[in-house]
Amino acid sequence: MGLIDDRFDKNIFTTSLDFLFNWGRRSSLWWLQFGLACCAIEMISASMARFDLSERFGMLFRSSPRAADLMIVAGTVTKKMAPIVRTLYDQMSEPKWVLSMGSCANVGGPYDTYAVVQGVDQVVPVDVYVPGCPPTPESLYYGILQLQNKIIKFDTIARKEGKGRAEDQRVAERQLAMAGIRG
Amino acid sequence: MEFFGSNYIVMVFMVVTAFVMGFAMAGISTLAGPSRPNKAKSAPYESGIPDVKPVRPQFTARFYVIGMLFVIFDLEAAFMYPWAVNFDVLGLGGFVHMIIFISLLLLSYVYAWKKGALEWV
Amino acid sequence: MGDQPIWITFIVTFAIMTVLLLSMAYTTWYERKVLARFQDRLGPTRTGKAGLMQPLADAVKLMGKEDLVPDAADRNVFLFAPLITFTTALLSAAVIPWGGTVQIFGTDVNLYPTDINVGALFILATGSIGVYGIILGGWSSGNRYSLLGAIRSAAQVISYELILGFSLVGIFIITGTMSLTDIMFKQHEMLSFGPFEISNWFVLTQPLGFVLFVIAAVAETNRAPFDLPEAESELVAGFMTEYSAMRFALYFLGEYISMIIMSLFAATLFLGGTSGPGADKFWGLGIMWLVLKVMAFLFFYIWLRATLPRFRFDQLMGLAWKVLLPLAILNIVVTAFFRLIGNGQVF
Amino acid sequence: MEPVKTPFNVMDSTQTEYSGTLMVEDEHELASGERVMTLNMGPQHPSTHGVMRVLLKLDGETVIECDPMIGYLHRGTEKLSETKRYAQIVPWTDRLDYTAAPQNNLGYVLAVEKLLGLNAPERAQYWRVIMVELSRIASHLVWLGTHALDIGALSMSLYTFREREMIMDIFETFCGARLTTNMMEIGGFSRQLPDGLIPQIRNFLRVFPSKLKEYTDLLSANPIWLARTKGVGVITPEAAISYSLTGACLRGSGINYDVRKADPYLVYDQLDFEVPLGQFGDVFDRYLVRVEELRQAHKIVTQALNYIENDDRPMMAYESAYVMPPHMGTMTTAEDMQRHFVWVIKGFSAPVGEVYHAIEHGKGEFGIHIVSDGGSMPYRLRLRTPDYVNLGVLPHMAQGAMLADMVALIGTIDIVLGSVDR
Repeated sequence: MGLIDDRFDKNIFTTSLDFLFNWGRRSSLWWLQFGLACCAIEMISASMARFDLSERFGMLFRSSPRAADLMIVAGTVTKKMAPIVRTLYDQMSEPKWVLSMGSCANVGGPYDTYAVVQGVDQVVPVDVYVPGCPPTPESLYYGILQLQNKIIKFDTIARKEGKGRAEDQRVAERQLAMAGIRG
Repeated sequence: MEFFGSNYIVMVFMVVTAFVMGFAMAGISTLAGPSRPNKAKSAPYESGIPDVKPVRPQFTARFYVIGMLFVIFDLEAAFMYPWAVNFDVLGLGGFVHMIIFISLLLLSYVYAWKKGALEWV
Repeated sequence: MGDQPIWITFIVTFAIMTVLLLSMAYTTWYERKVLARFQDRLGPTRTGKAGLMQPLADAVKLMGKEDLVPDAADRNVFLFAPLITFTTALLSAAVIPWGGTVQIFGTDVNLYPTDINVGALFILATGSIGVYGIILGGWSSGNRYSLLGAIRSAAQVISYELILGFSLVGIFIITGTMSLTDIMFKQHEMLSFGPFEISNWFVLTQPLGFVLFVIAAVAETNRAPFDLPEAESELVAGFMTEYSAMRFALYFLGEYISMIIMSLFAATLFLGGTSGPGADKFWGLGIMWLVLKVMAFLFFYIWLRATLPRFRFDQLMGLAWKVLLPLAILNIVVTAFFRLIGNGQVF
Repeated sequence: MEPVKTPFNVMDSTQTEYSGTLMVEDEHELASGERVMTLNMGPQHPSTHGVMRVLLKLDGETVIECDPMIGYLHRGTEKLSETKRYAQIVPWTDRLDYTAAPQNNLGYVLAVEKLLGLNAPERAQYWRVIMVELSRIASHLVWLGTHALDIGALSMSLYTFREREMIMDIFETFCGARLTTNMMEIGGFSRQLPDGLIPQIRNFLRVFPSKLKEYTDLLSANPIWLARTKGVGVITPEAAISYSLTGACLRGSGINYDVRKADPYLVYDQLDFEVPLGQFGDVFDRYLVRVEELRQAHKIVTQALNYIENDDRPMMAYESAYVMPPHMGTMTTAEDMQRHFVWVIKGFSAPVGEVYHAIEHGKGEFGIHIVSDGGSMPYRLRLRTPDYVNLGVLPHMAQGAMLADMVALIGTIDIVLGSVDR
């Protein structure tokens, strides 16, 4: 399986195909129905009638992680919950993204206690952090838009040599760009 | 172009086409989708609980009762279709026969109801 | 089947299947938009104009997803099951007429794939086979929610299958045929009440049958308020819990296609199919009328979903076996009786 | 550089050997020879209202045993409070029952005021009532929406959240935050009422009754809704008392106990409202009780607003030494500036003693027990959260219920896991 993934060099076909897939992924981010704490209420508010985040952006709630693309970690991740968050993340089918919503999920928030994981990035890799306690629905919008911008730039088929190589390439490109700025 | 079974050639064509379509669509995601299996991913999903035993499929007896009732009533329905199609031909005689048949059916239905086969809990 | 080369039949069949697949995609869009209007929302707006590209994006995304097979699953059955649902759902389209025989570029073309003399039964049969896809998928997943969803689905579909079958017997008595084309053309005849003329749609002569049929059709397609097999609030995603990527989509496609097929079926049986003003002059208008009727039915489906809570499982079964089944049998007897009187075979 | 916070070492489930041990011993045979199926709902489940986990033993679709497991959101609020000064604890109470932050604020603030022997001015008390009752409406709307959603009435949640947004707007105007308001202060309100607040509340009060009618039109006479809720999850009055239920769970069983009437706080004894009671103690009765409470809350807000609308007395008990001096004074007089400095740096020292104060929260009796050793932080702060206690009745109700009833039963208790797990 995954016959054409990570297998070819960059060329016109792979990049167009990549663009097509990335466009699809960006436009149809189904998110895992998964609320932890206070932020979940704001997340629900965001998907309700006034803001309608879920439908306008082509997003849908899915309860099963198998069909979900995006995990919004909305709320405090406790040490008891962390393995479950990890399992859910693992059980989502690739490709998948994580959006950390709110201070608790970002850094532990106001709860610097024995029970709370100080940042969900210790448990799962996070793509976008949305600050706020809790973030307003508008902030969540902004986070989702950032994530969409990130996804459209993501290349899958062209990533021939795996993640490490792609990361190196990005670093090299960035350094080149910086050199250009510095003259 | 009219011969016995010509209608069913179309059916075969449809089955094959639909199956190929479905197979192709499922194949695309096998082909284009990434594949990074791991232990947790191939474990059964149970609301995020990490370590779960897969279920052993077993049905409750009540489902069998419903299944049997269905078989009985569906057979009756199968008798009813040809009767309905030929209703005008059979006339009053057919009607009386069917009334008797339906009465028998209702008798068994009432029996099943009284026996509690239709109660779910 | 009229006289036409088999390749034309194949072309028509293929066209109908493609149209069904496309219309399924836009049924999701239609549902999302209509549901959004019911709920004071906008629905998809950002993918293409008015979200019209949304189904496409969903499809592309699902194609690029990982196709998961859990370890606990019975691999071959798990992979095969969605195809059953999908294939049988599409197969039901074989007997639905989109019109009679028309002239296109000087050739006679039948606007239906085939016209077998047990057309109505055929749709019921494919519906029953479709359950195999659901029950095998749920059973083979090795997951508790899937298993429960599959069992529920099987029990529900066989119960309502019965009602669906019984509710049609009245029509068979009236028409004396089970061919959908014949049934449809019977409804193109006009009834006259003094100065007024109305089409002889069977919804007028079979109102109880129509109501029973609609209830059973909603249950048969596992839609709200009978959506127990995938009751999100109890069983996460029911039998689809373990499915991802296109196999998940195949179930989805299957569900929506059977929704469309059921709407087509209902329109053909009870609402005169392609009959409507001007339909006898130009066949395209007839298809338009059929599409309008189907859209009305789909709207009804969505309306139900937006309004009603979900049944509990025992209430659902009780409704089928204790309320609808006696009513269906009553409908048959009454119809038969009036037919006898009408034919002058009694009294 | 050393990491500031030590990383939490989560079990990497990609690497763990998959052994499937969790459920093995749970399966056994019934006397009838049928196998018991163990089903796990939650922590990630659409209808457990957060991260509760319920382990069910099923015979077919009938629940034999139900075991709620909590603690997935235990954040250590009580322990954390021992390291915070009295005035600093208020924001943490927001996050207990996050659908009704002002009510938690009020419970805490009243307990501290009781400890200090402080009384907020009358105007502040009325505004507290207004805000708390609005918050009760908001919290009940969340309950109604999610409860209906669980039972399958999809659109209900969108309608209730639509009206809830109006209340969120009021809160935002009043204090700047939507959800975690941090609204109440010890001694009253130090902020001025913003312009446009009263018309906004008036507008809400005008719109709300018609919306409430919309909800009841959609549900109260719906045969499916009645079939799903009537006779389900019956709690007898005796059981309700013995499980020490409070709030709508208790009143749904017909027992007339409301802290606002039984032990009036704020100005509730001067307001005219009724306590709705149920008859049979089933899910439907609790639904009716809560819907009636929405009406009563609307009535209370209207009365309080009518009384206090044109009042411009101070909102803060500035005469007390426990209260931060007014902003103007801090800027102009040396005494006030010193007092402000001490208050901010060190906080106030509360008298030695022990208090318990309870309020009628949207979910039941919300009590706070503070033990003070004379310092500026509580020695011990104990929370009596209503839904934690109410949750105890779930196994009792679930006996013999069907799987589909479970979601109705969880919904009817109206739990919020932040408040259950603390």
